[in-house]
Amino acid sequence: MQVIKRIEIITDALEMRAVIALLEAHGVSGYTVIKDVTGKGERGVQSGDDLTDVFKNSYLLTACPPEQVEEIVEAIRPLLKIRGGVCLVSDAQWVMH
Amino acid sequence: MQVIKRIEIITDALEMRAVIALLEAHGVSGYTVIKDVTGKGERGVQSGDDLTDVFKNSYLLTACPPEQVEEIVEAIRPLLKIRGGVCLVSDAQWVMH
Amino acid sequence: MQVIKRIEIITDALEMRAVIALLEAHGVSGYTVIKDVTGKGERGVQSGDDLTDVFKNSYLLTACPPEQVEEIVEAIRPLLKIRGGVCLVSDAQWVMH
Amino acid sequence: MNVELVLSNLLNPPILFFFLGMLAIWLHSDLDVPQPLPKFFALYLLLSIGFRGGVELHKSGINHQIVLTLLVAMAAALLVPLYTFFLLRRKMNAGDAAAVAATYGSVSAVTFIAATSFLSELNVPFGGHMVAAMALMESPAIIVGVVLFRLSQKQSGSQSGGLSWRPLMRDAFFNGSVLLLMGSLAIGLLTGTKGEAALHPFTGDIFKGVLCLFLLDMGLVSARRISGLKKLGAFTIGFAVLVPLVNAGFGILIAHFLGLGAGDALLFCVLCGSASYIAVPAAMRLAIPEANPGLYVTMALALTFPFNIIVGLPLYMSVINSLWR
Amino acid sequence: MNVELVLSNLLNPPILFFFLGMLAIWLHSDLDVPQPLPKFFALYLLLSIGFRGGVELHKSGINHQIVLTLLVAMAAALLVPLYTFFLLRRKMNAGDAAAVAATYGSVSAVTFIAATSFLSELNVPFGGHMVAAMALMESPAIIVGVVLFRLSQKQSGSQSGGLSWRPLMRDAFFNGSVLLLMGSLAIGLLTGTKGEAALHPFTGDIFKGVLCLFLLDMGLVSARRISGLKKLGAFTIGFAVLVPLVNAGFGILIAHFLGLGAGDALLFCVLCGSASYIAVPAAMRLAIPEANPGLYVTMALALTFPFNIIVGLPLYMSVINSLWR
Amino acid sequence: MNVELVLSNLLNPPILFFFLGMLAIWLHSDLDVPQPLPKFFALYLLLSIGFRGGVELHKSGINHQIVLTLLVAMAAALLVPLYTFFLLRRKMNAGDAAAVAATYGSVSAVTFIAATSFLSELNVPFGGHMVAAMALMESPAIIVGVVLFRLSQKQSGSQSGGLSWRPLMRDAFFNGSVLLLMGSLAIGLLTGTKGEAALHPFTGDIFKGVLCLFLLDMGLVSARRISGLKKLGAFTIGFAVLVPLVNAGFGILIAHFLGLGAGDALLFCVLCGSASYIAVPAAMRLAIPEANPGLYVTMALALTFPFNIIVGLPLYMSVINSLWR
Ligand SMILES: Nc1ncnc2c1ncn2[C@@H]1O[C@H](COP(=O)(O)O)[C@@H](O)[C@H]1O
Ligand SMILES: Nc1ncnc2c1ncn2[C@@H]1O[C@H](COP(=O)(O)O)[C@@H](O)[C@H]1O
Ligand SMILES: Nc1ncnc2c1ncn2[C@@H]1O[C@H](COP(=O)(O)O)[C@@H](O)[C@H]1O
Ligand code: NA
Ligand code: NA
Ligand code: NA
Repeated sequence: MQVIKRIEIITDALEMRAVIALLEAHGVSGYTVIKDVTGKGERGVQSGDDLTDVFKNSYLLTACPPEQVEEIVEAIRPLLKIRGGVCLVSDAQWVMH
Repeated sequence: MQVIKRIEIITDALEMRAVIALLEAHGVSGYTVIKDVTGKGERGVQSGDDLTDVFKNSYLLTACPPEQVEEIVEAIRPLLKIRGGVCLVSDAQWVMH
Repeated sequence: MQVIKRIEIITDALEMRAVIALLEAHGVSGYTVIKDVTGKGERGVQSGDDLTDVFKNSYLLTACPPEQVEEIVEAIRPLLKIRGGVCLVSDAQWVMH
Repeated sequence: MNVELVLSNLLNPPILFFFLGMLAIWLHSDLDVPQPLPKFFALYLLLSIGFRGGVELHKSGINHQIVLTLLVAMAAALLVPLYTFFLLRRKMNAGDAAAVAATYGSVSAVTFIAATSFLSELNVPFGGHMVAAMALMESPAIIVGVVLFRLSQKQSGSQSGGLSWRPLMRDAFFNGSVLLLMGSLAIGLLTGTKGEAALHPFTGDIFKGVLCLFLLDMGLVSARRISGLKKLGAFTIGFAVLVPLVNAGFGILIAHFLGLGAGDALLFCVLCGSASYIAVPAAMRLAIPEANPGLYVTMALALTFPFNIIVGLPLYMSVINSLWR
Repeated sequence: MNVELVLSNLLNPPILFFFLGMLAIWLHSDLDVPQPLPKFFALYLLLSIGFRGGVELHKSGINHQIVLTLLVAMAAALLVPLYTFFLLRRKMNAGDAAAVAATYGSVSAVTFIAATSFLSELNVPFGGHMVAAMALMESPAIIVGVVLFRLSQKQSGSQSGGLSWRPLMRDAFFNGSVLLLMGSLAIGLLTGTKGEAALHPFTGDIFKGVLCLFLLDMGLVSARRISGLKKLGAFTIGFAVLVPLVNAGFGILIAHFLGLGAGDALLFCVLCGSASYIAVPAAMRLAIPEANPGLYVTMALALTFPFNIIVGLPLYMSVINSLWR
Repeated sequence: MNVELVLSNLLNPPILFFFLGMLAIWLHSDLDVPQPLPKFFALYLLLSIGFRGGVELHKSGINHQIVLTLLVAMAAALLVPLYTFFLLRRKMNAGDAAAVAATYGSVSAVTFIAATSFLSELNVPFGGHMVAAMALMESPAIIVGVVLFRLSQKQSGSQSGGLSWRPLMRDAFFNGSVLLLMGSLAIGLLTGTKGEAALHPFTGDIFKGVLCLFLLDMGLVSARRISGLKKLGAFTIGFAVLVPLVNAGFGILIAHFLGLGAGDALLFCVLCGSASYIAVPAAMRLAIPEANPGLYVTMALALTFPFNIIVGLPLYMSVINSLWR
């Protein structure tokens, strides 16, 4: 098993396309997305019950090598500043196959 | 980046409203919820295929300061005792913005 | 709280039935599944927008005792080799109830 | 039991689609009606049956017999959970007994709808107020079940965390299906024949088709639950078949006594004999977490529901036919 | 305001289902129309109204008055966000003002559809080109709002990250609802009466029924947003009711000036007076992230929409009736 | 190719909605038909086409020619994957070749349904047994594909993990779409004209409308896959257009030989010429994980499907018209 970092990003559903473009531009080759996520944060409740996707979040998980984390985090930070959202980094091990 | 704790709670979909009320009563200001989650545990299979939400789970993730964990965990424990479900606590870092 | 391991498995939606069967055969008694997950990896984009579930993933989370991890990982590895997907292992604490 | 009635029921497309759903599970097919489609069909069916009931009530007006029928229906919904609770207590703990009692005291909207479709197959008319009866019979059993559970908890001296009545009342009387049924009925009553003209293609013409899709899913859901029967004992399985029969029998007698028409009688008897698996389980899960939903949902879905729509409908109808002539 | 008109509107089943949805929230019911069902109903309604508009246009043909109406409609959609922006700037920051201006400059398809359903209740005809007018009025306000915001940012010297125009244009002119509406209209225009014969059971007969289900959900969504009104000030609340009135009033005058029929006049006035809560919020969220959607969505959904369909429709119609006779 | 036929097809609303869906992708619109709505439409269409086929079969009865047609249809579904496999093996590995062969040996229900809609546009009748032919042609190719793959694996000496036949048979013969189609056909056959009277507003009247919504989504899905064509070589792209043409041509000859009517001939030829993108991909993904779904799904969805419904339908029909007169 190989040591990696789990990066979790939760932000506006409408914003996820931009987040993915950013990640790919910084060399992320794999990720997983869960759409239709609700929640609450500084910007209030995202209840997910409207016709638009304005009040809905998406969740993204990417596992990447530890040395790539800083670049990704710095790339994502300004976007979260403007658009809101959360980015968590944690340790994990990747089962190689 | 700031050290925080990830608290994950998986329990009955019908119960999630009570869980959130509890968390907010204990000062949690942000969380993310994934509805329509299935699973298996001590109480059997939650297959999510019925007309009621009786056999369905929800998943909640909240990132909070380490010093808040104990209070939250103690608050949530009795609920899980009666209603079932799982609560996991892990380490992570929060990307400030 | 008790020390446990979080095992996360992301793979083809069609494959999840086999993954669960495998886990149960190796003594896993509890798990949580999120269906309808999209993503990208070595095998390309899983966009989740087709009529079949061919381009869709599922996400599984199981919390298990540390000593069980190796057996599970070794059981799941060959499946991931053929079918693709990701398996991450991380540390957490389980709130007993 | 009249062969013709049995065939009329078995050759009713919705029932055949129910069998198709069951067959799919037995053949391990991947046929699936993904969420929230079943909820969509349920919303549609409740809205339509409620609205059409309201329109019929608008046409027929409200008379003494209707008011009496509604009162008796509510009484039945209060009495059934009472007697079944004490029956069940012999073999079950208080939580399970109360939840099962509430399940059988309340009604199954889908069984009711299948009965109306059976009646339309037979060209037997029925009154719009029976829809109101159904709506009124959903909630009382929930309250009775929870009260019985609380009382037996007090008796046994267990500490009760102080039940909050408000959410219980809300879950019982304002749960989604009761509200939609009652609201649609009120809207049908208010808009009458003009509303009917505007909505009939939606609430009437395509109704049976949507019912087919819904019963296809019910077949899947019901057959999936059948594996859960193995864990239930003979008492439980017997209860799930015999108590509906007994309740339906009483229902027929009461209907006869009240002088209801044959169509109304079938619907009344089906309300008495059916068990809830939508509104009640959700309310029980919240109010009596100690009770095992694998018990009360399995009984209602895997046994009582199929029994009623396959065997019950023609059986009850042939009894009614012989009594009413 | 004519009592008969008020009743005609209030006894229109879709409006009654809207009330039922609101009631469900006030009673804390768990009644719910889960996603993506509301999106399904919206797709269906846009497809149907577009297609039927196209067929009507095929029948009526395109004349000078129709072209003029469409041009005036677009002009209105450009002017409303301009004047409201400067009104709003007195009390709001540039981002919020621009987003609210765009919201009220654009149109609400559901209000339009409710108005057509009201007209059919009154047996007042309307032209298929009004659907084209609606489609044309959705986008311009989005562009105007964003341009105004950009200009006021430049004035105040804030650094702007260099707005990319292409995604904005795309979100404005090719967003899902505009495209589906325009496409369905074109298909109706192309296939004419033959297409109508094939699709009418779907796009026509069951239309009002689906509208009932959709307005049931709108009632839920709208009532859920009402709690957000507490955070809005008197200015904002006043704006959300008075500006639609003013815009609708201007709409009636223009319609009179253009010599439109009474049906077309109501639709035109409703287009001017309504506020978008589907296309515009999504575009604003992307183009002006500084703006607070809790403001513009709440105003449009919790106030302007219910006001228009409950009070507005009969009010506007009675004004039109008195002017047109 | 007859201009009138081309126009009849192009002005058929479902085809126009297919174009609208493609257009939405090319304009980068956010128009979307969210899951599980496409699955809902697919369930509805299969149920309806199956049921109506069953009713027609009930009316026509079963004769020698029908039995012969069904047998020939199954034979075609066995032979097509055989010959295409060896063709494909020249350029592809065994896994991909087997999966593509199975894809083209099986049938596309949506192409079939579009063909029935085209026939109804032309007022050309067709027999209910053609629905049975479709259902019978779905599964055999899956089995043939997997057997061919297994055999070539053995030849090349690769270790095979021991294929389990039971799940394969189940996925082939009892997969959701086959079962729903067959079940609905059986229900139509059983309930006949009485069932038709009850269900026609649902399975018949609104059918074309739902087909429009479904083809709108197919346009989106199909256009999204077009970008994947870049990765495919000339051989693959040529195969995806020419093989359907060849298969359709053989289909016409066989239909002529069997003496089928013009409508049945078109359907038979479309069954031969179409490629599966619902049932087969799911089965292949499980049985031949080595094969790349980006290949076989892209070929079927981005090329063969649009080719068949846009060019194929009028082309095949004009050939049939000239041969049959
Ligand atoms: N402390 C937290 N823990 C977990 N999720 C959070 C937290 N704070 C915010 N979120 C998620 O991030 C979304 C946007 O956050 P915000 O920009 O702070 O409103 C919220 O709707 C939540 O889904
Ligand atoms: N070991 C576990 N790992 C992950 N999820 C679990 C585990 N045990 C239980 N769960 C989840 O928690 C839900 C309720 O658990 P229980 O109350 O034990 O039946 C289950 O349906 C699962 O979704
Ligand atoms: N680095 C990663 N981080 C998170 N999820 C991943 C990663 N790589 C692959 N995945 C997920 O696993 C699925 C299958 O991966 P693969 O077999 O590599 O195509 C993808 O569709 C993603 O959802
Ligand atoms: Na009952
Ligand atoms: Na407006
Ligand atoms: Na074929």
